[in-house]
Amino acid sequence: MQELLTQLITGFGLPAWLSFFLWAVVLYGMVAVVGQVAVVFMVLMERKVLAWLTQRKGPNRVGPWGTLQTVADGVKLLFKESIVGPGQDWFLFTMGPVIFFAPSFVLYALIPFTDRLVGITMPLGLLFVFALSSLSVVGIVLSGWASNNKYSLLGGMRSASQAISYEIPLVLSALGVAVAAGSLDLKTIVEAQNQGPFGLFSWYWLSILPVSFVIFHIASIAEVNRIPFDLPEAESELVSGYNTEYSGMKFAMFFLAEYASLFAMSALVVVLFFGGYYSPVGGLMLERFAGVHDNTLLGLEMVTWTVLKTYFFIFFAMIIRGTLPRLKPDQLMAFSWKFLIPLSLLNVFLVAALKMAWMTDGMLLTAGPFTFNLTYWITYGLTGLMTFIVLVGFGQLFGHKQPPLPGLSAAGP
Amino acid sequence: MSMATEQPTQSLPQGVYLEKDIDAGELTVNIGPQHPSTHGVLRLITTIDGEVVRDIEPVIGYLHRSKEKMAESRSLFQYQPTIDRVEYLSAFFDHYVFVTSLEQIAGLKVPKRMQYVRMITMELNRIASHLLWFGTFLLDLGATSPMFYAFRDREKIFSLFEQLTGARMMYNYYRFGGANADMPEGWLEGALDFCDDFEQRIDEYEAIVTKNPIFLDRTVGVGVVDAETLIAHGVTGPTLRGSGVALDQRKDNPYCCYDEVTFDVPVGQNGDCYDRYLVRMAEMRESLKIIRQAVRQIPGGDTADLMRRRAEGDEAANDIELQIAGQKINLLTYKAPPGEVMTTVESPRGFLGCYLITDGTPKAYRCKWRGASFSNLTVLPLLMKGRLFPDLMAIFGSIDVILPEVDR
Amino acid sequence: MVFNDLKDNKVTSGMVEIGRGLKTVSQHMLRPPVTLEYPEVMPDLSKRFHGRLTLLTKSDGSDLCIGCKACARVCPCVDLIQIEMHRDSAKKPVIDRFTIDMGRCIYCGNCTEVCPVDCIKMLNDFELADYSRQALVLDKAGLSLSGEESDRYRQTHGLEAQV
Amino acid sequence: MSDEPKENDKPKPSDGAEKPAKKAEAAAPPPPELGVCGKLLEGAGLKPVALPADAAGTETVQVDGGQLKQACERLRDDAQFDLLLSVSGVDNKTTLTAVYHLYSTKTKAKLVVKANGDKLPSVVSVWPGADWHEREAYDLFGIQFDGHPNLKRILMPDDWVGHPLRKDYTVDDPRLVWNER
Repeated sequence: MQELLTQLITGFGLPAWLSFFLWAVVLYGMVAVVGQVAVVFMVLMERKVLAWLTQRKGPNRVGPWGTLQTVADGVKLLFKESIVGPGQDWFLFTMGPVIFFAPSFVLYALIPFTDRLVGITMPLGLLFVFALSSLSVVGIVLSGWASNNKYSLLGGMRSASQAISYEIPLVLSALGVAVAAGSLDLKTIVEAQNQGPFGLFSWYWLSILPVSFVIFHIASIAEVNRIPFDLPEAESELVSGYNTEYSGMKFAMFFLAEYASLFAMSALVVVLFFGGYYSPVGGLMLERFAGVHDNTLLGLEMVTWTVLKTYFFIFFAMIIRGTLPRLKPDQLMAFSWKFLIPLSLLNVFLVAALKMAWMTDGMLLTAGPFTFNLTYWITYGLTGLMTFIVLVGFGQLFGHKQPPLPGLSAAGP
Repeated sequence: MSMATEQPTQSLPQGVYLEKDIDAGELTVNIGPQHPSTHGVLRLITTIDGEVVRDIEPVIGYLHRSKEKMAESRSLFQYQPTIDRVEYLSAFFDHYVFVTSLEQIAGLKVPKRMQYVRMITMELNRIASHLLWFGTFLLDLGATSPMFYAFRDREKIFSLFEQLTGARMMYNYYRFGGANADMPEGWLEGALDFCDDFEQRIDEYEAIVTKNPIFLDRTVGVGVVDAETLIAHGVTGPTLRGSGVALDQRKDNPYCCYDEVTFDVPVGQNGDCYDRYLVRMAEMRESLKIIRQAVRQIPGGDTADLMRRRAEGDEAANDIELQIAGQKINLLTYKAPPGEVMTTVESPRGFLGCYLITDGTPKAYRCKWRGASFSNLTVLPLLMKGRLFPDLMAIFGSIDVILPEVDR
Repeated sequence: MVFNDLKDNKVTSGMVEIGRGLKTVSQHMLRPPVTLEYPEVMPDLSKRFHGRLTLLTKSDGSDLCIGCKACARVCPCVDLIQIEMHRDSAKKPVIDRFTIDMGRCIYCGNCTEVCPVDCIKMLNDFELADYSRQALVLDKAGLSLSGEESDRYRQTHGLEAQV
Repeated sequence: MSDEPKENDKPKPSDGAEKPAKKAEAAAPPPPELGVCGKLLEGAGLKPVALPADAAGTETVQVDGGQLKQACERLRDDAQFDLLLSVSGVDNKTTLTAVYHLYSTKTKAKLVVKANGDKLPSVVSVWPGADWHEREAYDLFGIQFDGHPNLKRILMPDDWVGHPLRKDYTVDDPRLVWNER
């Protein structure tokens, strides 16, 4: 498609570099549309899931089964007055949501939905993802500052410290993936997970990087500011944190971007640890069981798997939101610096050692798909043992000991 | 404290805020009167240094409805419905205190059956009140689902109350010397059904919350306070029992028929938010115990049974002890004899008292409310000094302040 | 040394407890919702429900109220119930005016309790919202039930018939 | 709805005295004697006046305003009254009274201490919990508590005029016009 655009541009006698910009615009437009649709669905899903978790019905008035609720909300937010109060810096106040909004949606361009349906394929994709996702904190800090509100300021400050703390375990745990797959390209990482014999069980989440997966998932929840890490917008103490002063479309941008980055981060978990677009039985089901080799059909299956897996993690994040209380800032920092970061450093070291031991052809465990091999069992055993020792050992070493829980004593009958 | 209030409040022109140098020192944050977690209209003038709270000054009075002045301009019976609003989460306790004060002054005798009904309703109300506390406390800590579960079960209690009194929150049920009507048929079975159901629900709450590591992080060792300080500040109720003092009016000066049922007074050991949580959860279980025993022991049994016995001509079934309305007084013309008394009751938040002075007119000469939350709130600045800002919500939530009772 | 106290290990016990919480919360997804969709499904209210005030009439539709003003005297909201009456030539009470300001009523039920003729009662009707405060001030026509409705009310609530 | 009110025997005929309760009872024949706590105070060199016990039979003593703080200290230290339930102001039309309801968490005893006057010593140093109660009594009755660390209005707005619970308080504040119907 990019070639087509280039031909079109040059055919009109325009310079070829223009096609690059136009392509970027087209691409971002597509990403934004896909992203918006996903977000609209996710907002409805979140409200429905949270309602089910608490034995309620959730939105059920607007449209059949409440499906148009988020559309109605969006229209409402679109038409609401966007207030900029006195004492607020208009420029920064407006730029905050924009800076927060843009990177979350650009992330969509990097996710490989199939082996062909990728917005941008770049060898350093993983790095670029982290570069983008950490940009959004600038928007939060800006809007927290520009709001001229103490709650917002506190929220922005908390967000900055949280982002700094959780970027590190996030990147370090993804580093394990990069080491195992031997590449930073997201597509190569997905392909590398299609090498083992058992599909689901040979994806990185269990086969060689369980610790990485846990750290990455925790850190990704922290990265998108969801409960239990939603300190920047802690509703009970900071009212709404950095977006207290926002209304109308500016608030909607925060709202949309939060869900967009949740989708992107969940998709990243899928890509890095859950075999991306491959089915849980290894390879693609249509190809293996029906013998289909049509690229369109296979592509559809790939998209289905990616989206299904992604929504599973979104769903999981929603259940977590329904269950867990919120951490305190100091506990959040302590958890990251005292627990996650040492753990992920150790994990990187162990993965590297494992790779040194069983490295073949630049990829770990490239014995070809669907073959049984003693190497796998040894690897599994080792990783299992490693996970156990690492978790338990860290619990003993770094988990600050809590005092013995007090029982209640009853005074007399 | 004075520092927080005496800061100059000059009005700055637009835009000046951002150009001014930000003082790297302390910051005064005005929490409330409208804030998601002040549970009403409490205002907290908080001085913070980063995330550390240096000073905190509660400002109350935003919900002042002059309940005490109202007592002096209305007859006792006219005043009675409005006292449900003193502490609306446990309105039966308000009513009980007021009604008992007058009963003591006038020497009215309350039938046994009525005392049991009062006990059952008050314990159900205690559960309802603790449930609301549980929900909002967890909501303050950031967990959303427990609040909905708590409200779901609270609704069941309210349905029972609605069958009994006709209202879900403002009951106006007790009367001087009795109540305005007997229980509807099958009400006691409904209460028992609720007990059986709620036992499982409370297990679920504990599975979600009690040992959750994040919850432990937020509450264990937070807001620790010793019993002497609490008593000196007049703090009572579960907040005090969390610090290890088994001070419970139901045990010490048994009113109603609390001396005829067996129950424990759970007390904590460390006096932190977690212990206060444990105490309240255990209290709900104890309340269930009391309700079960009371339903078993209530004289006359269920209303249907009593009606049948009366229809069959059983004279004993018409015994005054089995009447629920008790000693009826003409509510229109009743003049209470002169006298004064302070009655206290173990409300879900501590000692709820009503100091009633009558002077022989239909009105009360003076009616003073001693709200448990009023005294409990005074320790908040003490507990918050030097703690982190988010601890404010945990500590404030754990002492269970209800603002209408503070302001009256 | 690390294996013998796994229960006290913060990481493992924490993961187990979080898992237990997630499981308990997830179980609720399978339970039916407890929400009532209110305008379609009306709540099941008891007979004693404190709803809109009403005046019962005799079976033939004539006034039951005797104008004793007891309800007005026990009402905690001062001047909420306003009654004007006179006696006709046969010394029978005639109610000229009977208004209740439902906007100020606190639904305590004091008035229903003191009424000597069981005239003022409370219905299960709680949908009283209106666009103006004046519309909430109900007069005698707005308050009174018809003769049949009053009979039905007395039947369901176990009151004596009034002829 | 079987319990329609009927005219029953009234518990006690009241002579409809408009006088405050305390005075009406104080005039009744056998003059009350000092109870345990009253004797304790007397032993400490103070001059408590016994008042009739309240309807629940709780001992009531009246203490001179100047001796209030010493009396409270004695009661806290010697009689173990460690919990101050409330400080209630009462307007007797002629004087203001502060009523202190005490409770002992150890002996479970109750005591009522009364002190007359519109200028009383503060007992915040005896029971820190008296802080807000005294502020309330000051706010609603205008009783001045000497030595209170922060005696200002608590329930009413800071710029309120008058003390609302006094019997002679009249509502002629123009700000209350909205309340008149």
